[in-house]
Amino acid sequence: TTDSSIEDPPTEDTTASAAETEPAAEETSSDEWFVQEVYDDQYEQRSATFEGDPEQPWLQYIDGEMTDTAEYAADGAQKACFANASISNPWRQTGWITMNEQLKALQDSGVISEMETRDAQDDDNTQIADIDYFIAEGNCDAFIISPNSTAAMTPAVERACETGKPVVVFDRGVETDCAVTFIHPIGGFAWGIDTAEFLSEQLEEGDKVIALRILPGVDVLEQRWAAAERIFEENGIEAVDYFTGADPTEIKDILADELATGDVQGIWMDAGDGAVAAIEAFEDAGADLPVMTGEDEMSFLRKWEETGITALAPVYSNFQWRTPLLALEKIFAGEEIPAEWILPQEPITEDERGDFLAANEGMPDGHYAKFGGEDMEGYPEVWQERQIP
Amino acid sequence: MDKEVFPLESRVNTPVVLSVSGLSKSFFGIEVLKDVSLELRSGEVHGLVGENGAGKSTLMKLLAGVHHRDSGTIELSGAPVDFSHPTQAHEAGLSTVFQEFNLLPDRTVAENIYLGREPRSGILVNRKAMLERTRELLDQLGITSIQPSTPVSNLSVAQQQIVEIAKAVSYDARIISMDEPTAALAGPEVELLYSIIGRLKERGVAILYVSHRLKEIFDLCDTITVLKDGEVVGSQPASSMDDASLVRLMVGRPISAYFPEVTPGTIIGEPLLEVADAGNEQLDSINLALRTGEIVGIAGLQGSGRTELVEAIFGAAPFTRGSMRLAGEAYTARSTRTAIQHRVALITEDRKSQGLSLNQSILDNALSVIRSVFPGRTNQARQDAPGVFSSLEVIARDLDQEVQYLSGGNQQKVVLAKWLAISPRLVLLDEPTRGIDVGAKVAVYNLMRALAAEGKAILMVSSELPEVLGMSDRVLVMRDGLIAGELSPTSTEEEVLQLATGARTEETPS
Amino acid sequence: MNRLSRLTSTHIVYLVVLLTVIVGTILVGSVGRSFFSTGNISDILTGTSVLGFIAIGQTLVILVGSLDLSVPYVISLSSLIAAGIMANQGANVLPGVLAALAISALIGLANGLVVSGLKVHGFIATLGMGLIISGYLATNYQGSSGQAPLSFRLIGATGLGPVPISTLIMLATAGLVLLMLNRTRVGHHIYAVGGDLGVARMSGIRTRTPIITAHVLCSVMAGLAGLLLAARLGVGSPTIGSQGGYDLLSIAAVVLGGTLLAGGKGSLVGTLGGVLIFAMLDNIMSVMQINPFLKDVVRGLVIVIAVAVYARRTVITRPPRFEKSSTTPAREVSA
Amino acid sequence: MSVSENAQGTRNEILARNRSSAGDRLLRALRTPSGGVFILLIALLIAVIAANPSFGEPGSLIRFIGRTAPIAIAAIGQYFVIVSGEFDLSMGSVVTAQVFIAGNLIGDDDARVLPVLGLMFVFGAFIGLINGLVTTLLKVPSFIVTLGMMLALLGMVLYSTGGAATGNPADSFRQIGRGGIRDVPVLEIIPYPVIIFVVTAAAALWLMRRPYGRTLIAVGDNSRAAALTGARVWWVKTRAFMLSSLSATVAGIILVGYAGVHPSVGRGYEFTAITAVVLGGVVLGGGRGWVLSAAAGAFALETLFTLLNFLGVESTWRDSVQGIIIIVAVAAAAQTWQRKRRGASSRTHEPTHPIAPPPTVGTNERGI
Ligand SMILES: Nc1ncnc2c1ncn2[C@@H]1O[C@H](COP(=O)(O)OP(=O)(O)OP(=O)(O)O)[C@@H](O)[C@H]1O
Ligand SMILES: Nc1ncnc2c1ncn2[C@@H]1O[C@H](COP(=O)(O)OP(=O)(O)OP(=O)(O)O)[C@@H](O)[C@H]1O
Ligand SMILES: [Mg+2]
Ligand SMILES: [Mg+2]
Repeated sequence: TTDSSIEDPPTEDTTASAAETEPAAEETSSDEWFVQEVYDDQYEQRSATFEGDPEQPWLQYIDGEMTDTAEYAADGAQKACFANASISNPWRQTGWITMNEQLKALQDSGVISEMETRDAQDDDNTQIADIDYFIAEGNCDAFIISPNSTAAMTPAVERACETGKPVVVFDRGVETDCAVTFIHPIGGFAWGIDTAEFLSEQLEEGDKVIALRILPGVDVLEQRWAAAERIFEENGIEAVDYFTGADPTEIKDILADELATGDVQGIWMDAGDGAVAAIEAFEDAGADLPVMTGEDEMSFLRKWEETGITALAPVYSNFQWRTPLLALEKIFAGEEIPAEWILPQEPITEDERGDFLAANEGMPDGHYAKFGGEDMEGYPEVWQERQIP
Repeated sequence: MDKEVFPLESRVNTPVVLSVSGLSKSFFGIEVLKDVSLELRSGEVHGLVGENGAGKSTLMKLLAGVHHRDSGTIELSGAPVDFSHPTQAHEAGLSTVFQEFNLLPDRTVAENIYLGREPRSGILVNRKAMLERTRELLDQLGITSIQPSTPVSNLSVAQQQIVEIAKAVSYDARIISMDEPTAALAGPEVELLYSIIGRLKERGVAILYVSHRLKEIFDLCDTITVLKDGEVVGSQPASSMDDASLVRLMVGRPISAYFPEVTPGTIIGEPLLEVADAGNEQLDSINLALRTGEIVGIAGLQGSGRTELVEAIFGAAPFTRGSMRLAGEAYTARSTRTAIQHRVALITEDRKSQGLSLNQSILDNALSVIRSVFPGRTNQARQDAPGVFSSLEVIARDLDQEVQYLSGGNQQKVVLAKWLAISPRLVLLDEPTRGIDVGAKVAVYNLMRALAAEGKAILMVSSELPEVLGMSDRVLVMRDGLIAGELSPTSTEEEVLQLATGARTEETPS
Repeated sequence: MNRLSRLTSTHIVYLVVLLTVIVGTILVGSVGRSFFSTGNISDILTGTSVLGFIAIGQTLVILVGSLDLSVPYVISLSSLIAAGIMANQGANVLPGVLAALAISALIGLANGLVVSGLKVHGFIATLGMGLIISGYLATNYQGSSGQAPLSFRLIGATGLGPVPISTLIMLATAGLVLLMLNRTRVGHHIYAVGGDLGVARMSGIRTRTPIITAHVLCSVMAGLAGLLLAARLGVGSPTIGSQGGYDLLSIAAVVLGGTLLAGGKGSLVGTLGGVLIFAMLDNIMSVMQINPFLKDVVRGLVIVIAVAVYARRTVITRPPRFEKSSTTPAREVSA
Repeated sequence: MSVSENAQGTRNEILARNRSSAGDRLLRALRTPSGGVFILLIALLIAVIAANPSFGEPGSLIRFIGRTAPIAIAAIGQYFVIVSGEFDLSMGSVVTAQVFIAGNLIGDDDARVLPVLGLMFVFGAFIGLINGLVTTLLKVPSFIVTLGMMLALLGMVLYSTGGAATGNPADSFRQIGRGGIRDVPVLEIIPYPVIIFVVTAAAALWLMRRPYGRTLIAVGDNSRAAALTGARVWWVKTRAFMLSSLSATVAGIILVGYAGVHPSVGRGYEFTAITAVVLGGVVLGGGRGWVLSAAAGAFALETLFTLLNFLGVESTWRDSVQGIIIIVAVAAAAQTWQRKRRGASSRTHEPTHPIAPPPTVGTNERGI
């Protein structure tokens, strides 16, 4: 998934443009979020070669500018301070479980002594206070920050940088490059391109796609839609978008109304939450099942297999939750790391689906297939039982 | 202050301060006041009497600017006025003590009195001045028992009423209307009110006085105006009237026996309720026996614990020690529910806040006890309802009318009806005739007699001594949470008061 | 029980505050931190400032017997307007602040008019107003926007020792509102209207004025909270108000502070105590690294338990005339 | 035997003669805000059908009723609490909790459906019991009690499940909310939720006419008076809270079927339900309002959303439109109650007469 406020990889210019745009004019929102340059970059990155072991995608990155971290090299176990935005949706919960497993591994190997975590419960203001608390009281040797929102967290991240300790930012970004590294999968446009191209290939000109979006105004989600909408337009696909708040009830209501008035051939989602409800809406109405894109959430993969629909599961790589701690390991060892650590973001296709279902058997519905924890000690119980510290 | 004294005889010659003529008011088609004319002279107490719903309170509200008249004129000292808000009336020197309580329990006496016109220095409220002025005001009126900084909720009901009156006086009014100011007062407080009114008269204040207690009307008033169905049916010097003629004017027919005779065939039988050495935080050493067919009256001053006594018997504020027996069997009223299951009924003193669900229909109110305690008998009771209401002579559109639209007397009858539905053995009545008119009062008295004749036992609390003495077979007098003594109904009001105030401590005829 | 009943609810609130401090000292100490260190105190006080502003306003509307559920949206709107007008220009700070507060006041005015004029229950009136603003925000703002200049951001980021400036501003505002409540006519009338509308009217109070005043001030307080958040975030945000859950939390803080939900009785000082309790609770739980889901459980329980402590006490009882159980030497009365 | 039956008959007749006719009462009820909501609902329905005629087809309508059923049932539950003068803010959390319970405990095992269903009802009743007891016995305002419950319950559920349910429960269970009686003439399908709603509404209507229901309203109107008439106020109110949680449970069961297990199912239900109840003319504070109006309020609200949908109102503006409509509707209702109280409605001043058994004419002139 992606919750409301979610992940993001805004590059500087997009956020800047968003920040400067005053209350929107009449233009459609997607125009506003569309930035050709970034779109082109991400288009390329989808097929870029990633450095590192494909078996460990959480350590892979696209070749680019590297940061020298010799100044942070340190002996002995170090303390990490983690300012988390929240664990209020299944995607973040899954990642959080993974991150804790990674922490255990690094504690065992003597890299990290402890990780102190403060959870902002989705509130920018709380997260700023959390970071300030860490700076004043935390005795932190390094900061990991998963920002709740981009612009608002920038000053606080800058303050963390000023302590001279390494700062690692992941998931959503900030408008400063003072952090040692910023870890994130390719990005929202890539998601939009993958999914919309898939649907356009499977459908014919004039077909109707319903786009189920969570909510407006979140950069990453807007970019997914901005890319997708453009591609649908180019391919002559009629796309109608709705905001659902990720509420399956809402999704069902919307699709019931749509199916009552006409045929729908495709479903596009900016996050997979509620994908099952969308398919069920077709079942309940007795309509032909659509071609669809969801996400790598287990519920969707399972429903996909069960119904045999034509589908694609784009991912917002959940394994990125392992990377920040591993980055710290490298930093404390003084190894150089990418300044912008772009992780692979590969959709799950129908061919791969079976493998992922098998690997994740017994996982709860809210689990994410590309969680990347198969090699860790707690696998699979910790994820199956969803032990959240 | 104006210290001029107006000797009684000269009153008629004092200037007219308020003159009302041709005043009419209807509430959406129903004419409540018709062509009412009235004159009030400085230093005069003008009594305004009439049945429930006659329009007395409405008239006062028109004068006070709460409602707006439809036609007619109001002149203050010859100048026509037209108030649209109570403040304007206050500014013009006319203040009102309304029938309903108008105090904020959580605010202090001073804050209440100066509410809406707090003295200021600069933009800030000058609290010191407020307290001082309140102190002065209370001193002037001879009120010593009330501190300006006490929250009103700490005062007794009577003290609160006194504060209300003080508040009305504080406007430096030339005219004060009082709508049933003594409804919550007894004994010494009434005396205090008399003395306050005396002082006001001395200052030349004109007072418009509404009361259902005819004794007060004759004690206090110089002139009496009688309203009936919104019309003035008589306005004469008090000296030219007596009880009987006044009542005839009010109800439009003579009332022969004010307190009905004991119904023939009433037999005072075995003790039904026996209370022995009972007490709680408010009561102590309560010993009494109540026999079937008997009406026992309880007299006492405000706050003497009469309400607590009936509430304890009813289980609303139970006894914590001692014992009770009902019809020979041990009876512990742990809650009102147990009491009702034993067929004990309590008609509470405050109809609106304790007796009725005002937004519900007559029928729903009448069935409320049955529904709560004996739900199985609901259908039966519903069918009985018309009979009960017709025997109580309730006047309403129909049984589905909401109770809030009924007049006070009819509301009280609804309360009685809901208790009759459980055919009670023991009926506790707390101020059963408070604020209802003569006609309705007689209906209540008749009902009490009828119940006694059926062999029920009746315990009646009342602040109106004539009522207690006129209706009871025996009179218990309470003081400070104790039963101070027992008197026979042939005792005089003075004897009751002596016992109630402690002027005479003991010795009880029995 | 008896001694308890002599305490006012404000006393009890501060006893709970004291208890929280003690518990906090022990718990925070147990993980090797100091409850009274500069950073910790600063964290707690920062927690009090935003909620403090909102709770001050909420106290006023609750005192007049209303509620304000629109505060989260007013906060967001205010932050957006301010940051938008400031646009990173130091010279625009004043216009930005004034515009944000003016718009907030207008919203409060609308709330007040609907509640006092159209007689719509505050719950519904402000719920509806919240929805209206929320629609406006969603339509007109895509994500955070505007930029607060450095001079303005300093308000959110600096402090005197461990005390953030924002907390001092909040306390100063509380002082003014306290003065207003206790020492001005409109303050007295706010209590009066909340206590009994009819009584207030009969006493010559124009009852709309206090209701409207309370709503306007409440929205202005929310506007101030929005300004503070804009200073802390450096940008305006259309979701910052709802993120904090300030609507229900502020009502809980007010009730926790001993103010009667029905209106007419309560104190601002108590409210500040309620806010402090929440802030300390959050701080302690964060230091202890409690699971965020459990934090909500604890908050929920604390709200109910703390209110339960004095809710039972507020029933006015007459002073007892007699001992509860012993019988005083009885005066025999035959009956 | 027949004699007493006869007597019964006349007594009923007398009763009837002293009451307004059923039609009269209905007419009078329709003039209150509680009746007004039906008119609002009809107007909205007409507007929706005008905007999209296919919505008016029986099949569409019945599906619409089906999907509105859970919120209408929740509104009925909330009505019990509001009419007794309280609030229940914990409703949404109860729905979410039940959804998770169903998801985690039933799993794929059909045999567990019934026992877990039983458990869910017990759990619902238990939550209501706690809400009720803390409100009535500890005298904590219900707004606060249920707010605390809302936080604590949701926190507990998310904590103990790690935020995600294992999966959707067995299909046989989900059929309750998803399925229906098929092949019905005209309607095509009667969704089970419609049936559940009709049964719930009928039960609620019946309950409100029972002594319990009347006592509940009396308690909401004047709880002191109700206590003095022997009502166990604490228990009457506590049962209202239990009914509220139980209806949230029913809503949850339908929603598991309709939407599946997800943490956002039930989010905001309390506010929607309260809005629906208030839209139904039920007065916050208690003592007034009709139970079916609460359900009608829910339907009006959902119809409004559908209308906005069909009219193509930009989705971001929908909140605003909803806000305006709520305020206007409730303001209109408030004016009506007020005018009524002031006596504006001439109905309150209709000619009054002594209530009497008809045969004896003029016996009230007893000449006291
Ligand atoms: N605000 C109002 N709206 C409609 N009718 C009213 C209103 N106020 C009073 N009435 C009606 O006007 C009539 C006169 O009422 P009013 O209160 O003046 O009587 P009253 O003489 O003071 O009676 P009581 O002795 O019971 O106090 C009653 O029939 C009452 O129902
Ligand atoms: N100081 C007080 N504080 C709170 N309540 C009081 C106080 N004094 C009296 N009351 C309440 O007022 C009512 C009347 O008081 P009480 O029972 O002592 O008087 P009473 O003898 O019954 O007089 P009456 O019936 O004429 O009012 C009771 O309900 C009592 O609880
Ligand atoms: Mg009157
Ligand atoms: Mg009494």
